[in-house]
Amino acid sequence: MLAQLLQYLFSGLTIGATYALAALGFTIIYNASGVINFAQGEFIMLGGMLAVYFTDAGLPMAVALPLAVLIPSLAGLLMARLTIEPIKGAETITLIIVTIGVSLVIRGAIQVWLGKGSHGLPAFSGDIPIRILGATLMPQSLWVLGVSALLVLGLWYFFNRTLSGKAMLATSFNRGAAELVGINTGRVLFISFAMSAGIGALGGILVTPITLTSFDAGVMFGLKGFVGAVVGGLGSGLGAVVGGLLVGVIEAFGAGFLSSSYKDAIPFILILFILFFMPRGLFGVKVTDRV
Amino acid sequence: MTIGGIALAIGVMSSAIAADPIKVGSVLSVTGPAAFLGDPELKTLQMYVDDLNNQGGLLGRPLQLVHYDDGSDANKANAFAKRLIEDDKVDFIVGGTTTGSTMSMVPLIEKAGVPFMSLAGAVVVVEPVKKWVFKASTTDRIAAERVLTDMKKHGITKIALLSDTAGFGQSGKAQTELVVAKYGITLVANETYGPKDTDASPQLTKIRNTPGVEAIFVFGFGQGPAIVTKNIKQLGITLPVYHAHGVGSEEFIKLAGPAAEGVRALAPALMIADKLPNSDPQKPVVSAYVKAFEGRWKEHVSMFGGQAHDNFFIVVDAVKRAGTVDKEKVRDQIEATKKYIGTGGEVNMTAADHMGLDMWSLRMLEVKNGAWVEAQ
Amino acid sequence: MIRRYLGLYVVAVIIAVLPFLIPNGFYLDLAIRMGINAVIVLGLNLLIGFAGQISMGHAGFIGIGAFASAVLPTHFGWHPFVALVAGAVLAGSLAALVARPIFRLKGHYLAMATLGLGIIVNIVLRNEAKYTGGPDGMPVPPFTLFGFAIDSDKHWYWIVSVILMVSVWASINLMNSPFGRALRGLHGSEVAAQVVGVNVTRYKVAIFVMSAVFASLMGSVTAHYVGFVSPSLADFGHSIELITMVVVGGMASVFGSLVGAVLLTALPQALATFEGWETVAFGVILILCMIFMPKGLVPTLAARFGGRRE
Amino acid sequence: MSLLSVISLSKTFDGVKAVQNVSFSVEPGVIYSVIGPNGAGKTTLFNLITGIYTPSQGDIRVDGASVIGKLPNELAALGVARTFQNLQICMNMDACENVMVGAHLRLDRNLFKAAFRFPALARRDRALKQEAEDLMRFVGLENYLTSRADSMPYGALKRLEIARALALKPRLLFLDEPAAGLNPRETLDVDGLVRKIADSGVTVVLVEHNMKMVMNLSDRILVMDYGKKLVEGTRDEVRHHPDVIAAYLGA
Repeated sequence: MLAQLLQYLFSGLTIGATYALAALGFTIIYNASGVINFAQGEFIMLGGMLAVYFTDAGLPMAVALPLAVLIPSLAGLLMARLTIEPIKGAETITLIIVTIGVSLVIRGAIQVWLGKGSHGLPAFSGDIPIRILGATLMPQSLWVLGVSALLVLGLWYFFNRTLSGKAMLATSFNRGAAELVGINTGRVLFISFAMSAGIGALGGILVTPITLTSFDAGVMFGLKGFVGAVVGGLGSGLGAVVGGLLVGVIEAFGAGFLSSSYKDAIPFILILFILFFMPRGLFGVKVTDRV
Repeated sequence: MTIGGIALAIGVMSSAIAADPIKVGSVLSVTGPAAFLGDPELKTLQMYVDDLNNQGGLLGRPLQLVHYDDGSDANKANAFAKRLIEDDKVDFIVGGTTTGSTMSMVPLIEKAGVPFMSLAGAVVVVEPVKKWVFKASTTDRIAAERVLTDMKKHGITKIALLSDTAGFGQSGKAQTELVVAKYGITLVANETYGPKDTDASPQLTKIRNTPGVEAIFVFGFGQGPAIVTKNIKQLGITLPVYHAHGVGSEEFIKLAGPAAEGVRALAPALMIADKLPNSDPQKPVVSAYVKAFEGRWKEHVSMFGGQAHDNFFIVVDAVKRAGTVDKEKVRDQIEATKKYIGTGGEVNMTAADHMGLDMWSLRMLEVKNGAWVEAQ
Repeated sequence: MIRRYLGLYVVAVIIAVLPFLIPNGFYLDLAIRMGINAVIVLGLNLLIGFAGQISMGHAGFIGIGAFASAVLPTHFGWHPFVALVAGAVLAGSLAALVARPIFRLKGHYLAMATLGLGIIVNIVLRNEAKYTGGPDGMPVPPFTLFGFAIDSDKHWYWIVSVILMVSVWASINLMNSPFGRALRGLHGSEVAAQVVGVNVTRYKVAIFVMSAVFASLMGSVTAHYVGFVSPSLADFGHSIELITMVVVGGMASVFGSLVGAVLLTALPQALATFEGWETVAFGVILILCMIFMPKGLVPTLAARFGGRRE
Repeated sequence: MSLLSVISLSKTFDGVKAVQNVSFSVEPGVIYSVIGPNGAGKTTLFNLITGIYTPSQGDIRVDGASVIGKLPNELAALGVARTFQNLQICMNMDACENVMVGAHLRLDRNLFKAAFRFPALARRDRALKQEAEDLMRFVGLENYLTSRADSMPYGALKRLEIARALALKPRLLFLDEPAAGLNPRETLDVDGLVRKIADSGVTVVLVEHNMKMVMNLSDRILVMDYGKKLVEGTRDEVRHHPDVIAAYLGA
């Protein structure tokens, strides 16, 4: 029984870490611009697919992987510059549609360019499972969890200890005030998109050896990441991480104990309950409308 | 060039122009989740339509392929079928990549009366028999029976079924549940996974902890079975693993890596073309298809493209025999197809059987040293 | 006051002459699909455009209606009309049940909740294969009324046209009534609407339920017309398609809904020959529309040419 | 009996005491002003009385009956109307429609009858449009009868809010800084308008910074500072009260 529980936990945490990275991407962009970026999942896919493409093209990992992070970051920057900045301040729904449009463009272009097949990457440090109390853990899972944890720490440092990070936080609290004190909120927008895209791409690369990837892999990551971000409370970085992990773990336990047919519904039932009973998510801040 | 030569050339050209093309309609899932099925299917059709046209067409008329992509959405398939029938006025239709797409087209096709060769997997396409609907490709029931036969032969009586939640797996699951008792086998675990799932270890852990499981039967296609296979290895499960007919491709071995070793899967002869003995009746046709496809598209063949090949040539042969594209006559000739050797096996249609394949048309393959070989 | 209905007359004329202009049954089929989508989009626009509430799971309600019309007559022998009503009641009740808690939420939270609702409906439809045929879907028996089976496209064309005309007329009326003003008012300023006595939650719930019922009814119509249903009707992608129709046509614009539905129903047919690039093309069109006409086609054009509102 | 009684009212936001133990009552037919420096808690007081916030402590009574826990729309049904310091105009609608929304509670709001435009409802709606236009003329918006709200200048929108509130046919009208942001000429007009409203029998409660206007109009005045009641009384009592001079006027 313990082995079984542990197995579900490993499995849930690994996949949950990717959701957490996706959720962080949502959060960073949401804080900087109030936009829910439905193209976030595509950056995850882009990372995985580009890593496969560059390694297949014969580039060494040390070159291929940074490239597979850099290019999506640029794509994120481009997205902010070309599609989000021109309609700043538009209605929520308009912004949602634009990000969906971008996700279609990215997905469609990759499908035409790299084809419709599934692809994998070799695991970074071998395929020999580690046995812990009867459960098995893949070394690649440690990579996913480890790098995610480092990323979260790095982001915490960035937002709380560096000037650019603080500027971005300030913008999320009050755009007008941030502009008054001389923060370039346009640049904040660009940085947030590039960062989110880069984080997503990195996550995509890390999980590809476990999960494989294909041109449409981003849809699911995007949706689950969004669920994670809302579970944690939109706008809260800690919430995003906890929410993402929670979605992954609950999914794994749901598949194991309840019903594997309905496991995909479980995160969404969870989100409805959370929204009904704690509408700001687990860590969201209460905002009072000022009239 | 002589004047006669020029006249002849002009004559040939003008007759080619004058002859109305025979229109081949097709709705395939070239994008969306079923894209890796629809893609080789379309490529196969395009290739052979071009081929036939280079050889002078069919009944002296050129062929024209009218193709629409349903994006793996059954509702779109229905609209495109309408377009093929009403607007393009095609002579026959090959396609409907998925069962959902096929079934959404069937009511229109039956009403309009157009010969229809489906490429979908589920048995509902041809059972009950529908006047205009044929499919010369394996059904999930045959696949289930073929796997269960093999299990029985190996003395396996208790199995775990793991099927995907897409149409292929769900229909396969239903068929397996239906016929399993016939082979004296019981399903002691019955789990599913999503076609886009990235991890199936919770389900497999559950299977591992179910007492008495002697083999795992995975019913799915695409990347899912590869992930499942990897997870099985990772969890240290050593039970025999059987896959249905959705994985027999080079891609599967590449994706699953070393975990694929020893896995059994169903596939048509096409997947082991180069290893078939020369005495095998399917040898010429599969070799020719592999050569043509890989030569033109520079990628590995898949059984799905092979199915498109078989279905397309069955209707082409029927048109040749009928000597016309009259829909009723072509339909009758398709139904009269006998001993057609395709990439998927020998097809013998009757009024009661619009599929015409038996369970031995699928070969039981095994991964040995990173390649598919026929299992002993 | 009569000018209010001017657009309606134009629509009526188009509907009346269209059957004489179209070359074959395919275009009739396309017109019927446009009509069905137009009614759904109209209902959704009342919710999104007029009341300012997002629903990203509307396809779920279409799925409920469609499958009610497929499952109940097939497995339980219900009369198709009763099944259609049952579907609408189910969709409406489900909407009412979740609406109350949902409508305390705003913006993105609401988007998330409705998205989740739609996905849950979709998963149920895919999993209950015994009744719904699972992912492959199932055939639908023809719609019968007073012993007549409605199974020709011509019949459906006129039925859908009448539904569309009534919906347009009712929507115009509704939005220019105390009920409609209260809805638009709470979109403009929720607190202002509240202090003049509008029970905002009740109005949001009412319009959400109404648009769910619209969607369910048209889901039933789709099911009977096509003769086949598949769970992809209830897909997230379908929900997005509908929202896109609302936004591209024009939020809070009755005729924008029609234009959006017509254009975006035709677009996949127009892009069908693009072979692989259609996803990209669709995405680019969405982005350009939103950047250059964020208010949508009809309001933007109306503002440019004469500024007359509907 | 007082039309409005506020008894020991307090409101705390995350430990910040925005309103502390404030009591006062408003008699029918008067113009009652609430004044005080920025941040004194005047708007919070309005939000509490009109049901937008729930008080932490104390009681609010309209016609002697407690209205604690009632939603703004329920208060509207009791004849309580208000305007806002930060404009709350529905920019997606016509000016006239904004006013018509104000009459919401007096109309048949049946969805079905509206959709099929029952004749009685249609007639009533046409009459209402006339009524709304009359109200717009009453507040001096005769030039904006067919305007869209988003095309109107700030000063006109402030009046539009008043017209909308009047469409409710209120007994008690709360005006939150009706003259803020207006030039002296416009302020004078608003001064006259408030007087006209009071003369028509509506009890007016006013938050305003323009002292000239307050002193000119008010029957009684409540002075607040740091969320507390400083002084309450007639114009003259307030004008000459040393605390007021110290805390407010003198500063």
